[in-house]
Amino acid sequence: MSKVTALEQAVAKIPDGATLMIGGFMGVGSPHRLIDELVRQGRKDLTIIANDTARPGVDIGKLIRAGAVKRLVASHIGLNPETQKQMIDGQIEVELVPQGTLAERIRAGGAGLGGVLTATGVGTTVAEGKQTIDVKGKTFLVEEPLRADFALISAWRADYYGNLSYELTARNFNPVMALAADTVIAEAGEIVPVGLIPPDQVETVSVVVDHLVARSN
Amino acid sequence: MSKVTALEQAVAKIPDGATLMIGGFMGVGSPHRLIDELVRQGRKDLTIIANDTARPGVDIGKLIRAGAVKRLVASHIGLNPETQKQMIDGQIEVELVPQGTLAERIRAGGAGLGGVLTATGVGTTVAEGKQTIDVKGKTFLVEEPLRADFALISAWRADYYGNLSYELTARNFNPVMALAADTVIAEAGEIVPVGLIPPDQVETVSVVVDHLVARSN
Amino acid sequence: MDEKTIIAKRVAQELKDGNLVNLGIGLPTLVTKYLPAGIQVFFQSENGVIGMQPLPEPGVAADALTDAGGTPTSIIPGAGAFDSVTSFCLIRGGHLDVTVLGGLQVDEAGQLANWMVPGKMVPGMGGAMDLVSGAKRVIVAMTHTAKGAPKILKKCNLPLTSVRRVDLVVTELAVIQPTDEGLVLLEVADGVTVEQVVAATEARLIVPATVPTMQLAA
Amino acid sequence: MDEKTIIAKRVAQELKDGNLVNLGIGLPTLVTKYLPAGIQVFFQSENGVIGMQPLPEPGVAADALTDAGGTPTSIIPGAGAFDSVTSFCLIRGGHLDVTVLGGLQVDEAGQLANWMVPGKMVPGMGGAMDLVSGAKRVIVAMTHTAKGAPKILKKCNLPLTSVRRVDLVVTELAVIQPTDEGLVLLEVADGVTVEQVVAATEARLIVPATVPTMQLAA
Repeated sequence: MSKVTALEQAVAKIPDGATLMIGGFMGVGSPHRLIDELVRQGRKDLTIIANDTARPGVDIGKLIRAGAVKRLVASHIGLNPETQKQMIDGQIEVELVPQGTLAERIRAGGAGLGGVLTATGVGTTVAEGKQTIDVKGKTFLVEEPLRADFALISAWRADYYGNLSYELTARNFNPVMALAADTVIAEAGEIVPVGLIPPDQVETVSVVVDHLVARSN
Repeated sequence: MSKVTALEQAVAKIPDGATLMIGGFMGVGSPHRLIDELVRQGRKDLTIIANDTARPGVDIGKLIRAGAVKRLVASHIGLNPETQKQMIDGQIEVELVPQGTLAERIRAGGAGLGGVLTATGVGTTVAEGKQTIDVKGKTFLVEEPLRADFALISAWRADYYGNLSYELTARNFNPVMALAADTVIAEAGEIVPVGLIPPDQVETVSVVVDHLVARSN
Repeated sequence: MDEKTIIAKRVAQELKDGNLVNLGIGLPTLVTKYLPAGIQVFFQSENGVIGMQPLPEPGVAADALTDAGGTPTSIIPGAGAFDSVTSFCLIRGGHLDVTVLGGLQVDEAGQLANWMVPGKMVPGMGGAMDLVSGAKRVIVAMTHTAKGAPKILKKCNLPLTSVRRVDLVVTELAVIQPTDEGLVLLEVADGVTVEQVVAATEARLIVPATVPTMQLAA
Repeated sequence: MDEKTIIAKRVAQELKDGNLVNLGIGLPTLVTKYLPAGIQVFFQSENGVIGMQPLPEPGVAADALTDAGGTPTSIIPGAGAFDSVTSFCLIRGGHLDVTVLGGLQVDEAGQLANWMVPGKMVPGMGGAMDLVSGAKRVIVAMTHTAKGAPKILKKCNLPLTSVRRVDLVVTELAVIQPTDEGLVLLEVADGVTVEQVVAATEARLIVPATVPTMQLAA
């Protein structure tokens, strides 16, 4: 029941036009090898759901520079002027989402919830075109769940079943994305024997992981 | 900045009539010492939010037997006939909530969300009197957030600041309740020096914990 | 073979290699004893663990590792523990392949009632409503009748657990599949006739030309 | 003392012992250098840690421990790490005592705009909208003007970050408190007159009979 898959094969499962969630925060805790291989295989027309696009030509910024991205859902692109330029030029459609709302929308997609009720964004441009609902006399936006065809995530340690542990701020969006995609491909710094990760330190359970790629060969 | 408080003093902060969240699942991972002290101090008219009431005279069942509970919000009372009897006799008002909805309502209370959109309970008696909302053509119940005056929780290990770690199925509702109450009183099996719990194993952050009681003297 | 054993053995055949499975308290937990050889099934306990298995020997019970009934249990290598919020994300979010639940009533619409008898027994729904709403496959494992009265009815008269149609009903007499057209009789137990099943069932059963016999290991 | 130092030192005085505090990228991060002696403040970084502090020395940077800008950082003993979902539960859920954010504009209603200039600069809101909606106290730390033009306006003309009124605005010239009645001038910087502050501000300021001078450590 090992989930270990060769890098090229794992990434080959992703077709052009797919919707991908990619973990990481300014490149920290992103699946670098999977991203590099997506670029190498020349994937295009991707929809990316991620916190940010890192810096120009770095990490998710490589996909931006390669012109592989058609649509982006993110909370922050301030440190990647290439993304902003492609957005202003109309090459990429960008949906900017408050970071906490982005996290909750992904969570709702993975947790089988119908949406997120949040006060964040009420009365701002973020609220445009969205349902609102009053609960106990207060108004909340109804933010819809997000799901993806694939989640590309990065872990510190994995066991062969696909149980995952993360490290400090490299955790960020990885655990929540692992629950919100049809297929989950995880890149891990280390793959250890089953039973070596104590159950209380398993942060992503093996049953949701489909393919496991080692960070280095 | 130690949060350690004497048992009697910590429990004395809870007035009659207070709303309490109490961690645990069939008594596993419940704050046994805090419960015993509530009974000893003769607290009454309490509203309890908990998964269940354990078994007769055991754990939260002690509060039921002592007649300390006026209102109960729980998912399951099947293994405590005393609770069922007090409910049928009209001594306790009981609101039964599906377990996943209970967890999410508490989470919403702690996460600043306006409510929970769930398909669980649609078309059943659970839906009576509740708002519904359609998102992407599907109907969901709007379940309101839950908060409490106090959360009484149980941890495996704590440090003196109040960082907490949990153990296996003794975790259950404890971490989520720690975020959803005005005052959090934690009972810990062991209180260790600050810095001894690795940051990745801190499951409840110290800043939300107000008082810390050792499980044994 | 007694009723419960028949049901548990037949339900066990429904579990596939790699499945994530939740078993309700009571009869459904017997299923673990009859898993087909050579497959690995991950059992989730709603109180916060995947990889649960029965205690292997006396003397190794631990306070912090129990099943949803509070009974000490153990775990396989590769198990993972989590809180109640995460447990129900997995259940509600469609990550659970199969849930096996007990039932008080099932009706022609395939709807299940299993959490209360008004005025008499009010155990509460626990995780049942989320399990039925969220699992990919819902299997009801129950005796066909209660004190001689049918439990498979035209219409449930006890409060429903969910409006979702369950996927399979396994009793000691039969295997029944709820469909758009109604309840289809898939199998009868060894030594049981179609007529006996129909007589013990209030709901209308759709009976195919041939109804095979349940094949159970001895 | 330069502008940024004045702002950072004054903001630091607002932090209390035991506070959980989030600092925006840029100017606000300077605040950590000027904390009052003898108090312990827990700094949250939105990317997933409480107990962040600057790197103590060269050579100890780690890939997996950075601030929200991706810069290596370090942590105090007693720090806790968590994912983005939990990070924003803490922020949105009212667990954060203070957030200190930069600003492009603040207006008479005390509303803040700090996340985009349409057609020119579209960084995105990152965590700012949740921080302003959810923190118990929102402090805006910004220069009073940009290239000579006031940033404290009658009405923001850039997209708002939140409709919530911020609690305090600290600039190199003044400390201003938004209230039901409007913007109250609480303090002026050393060597700055009330008239100078009023001249550099488009919004109407409510000026009390006496306006004390900011008291900053040397």
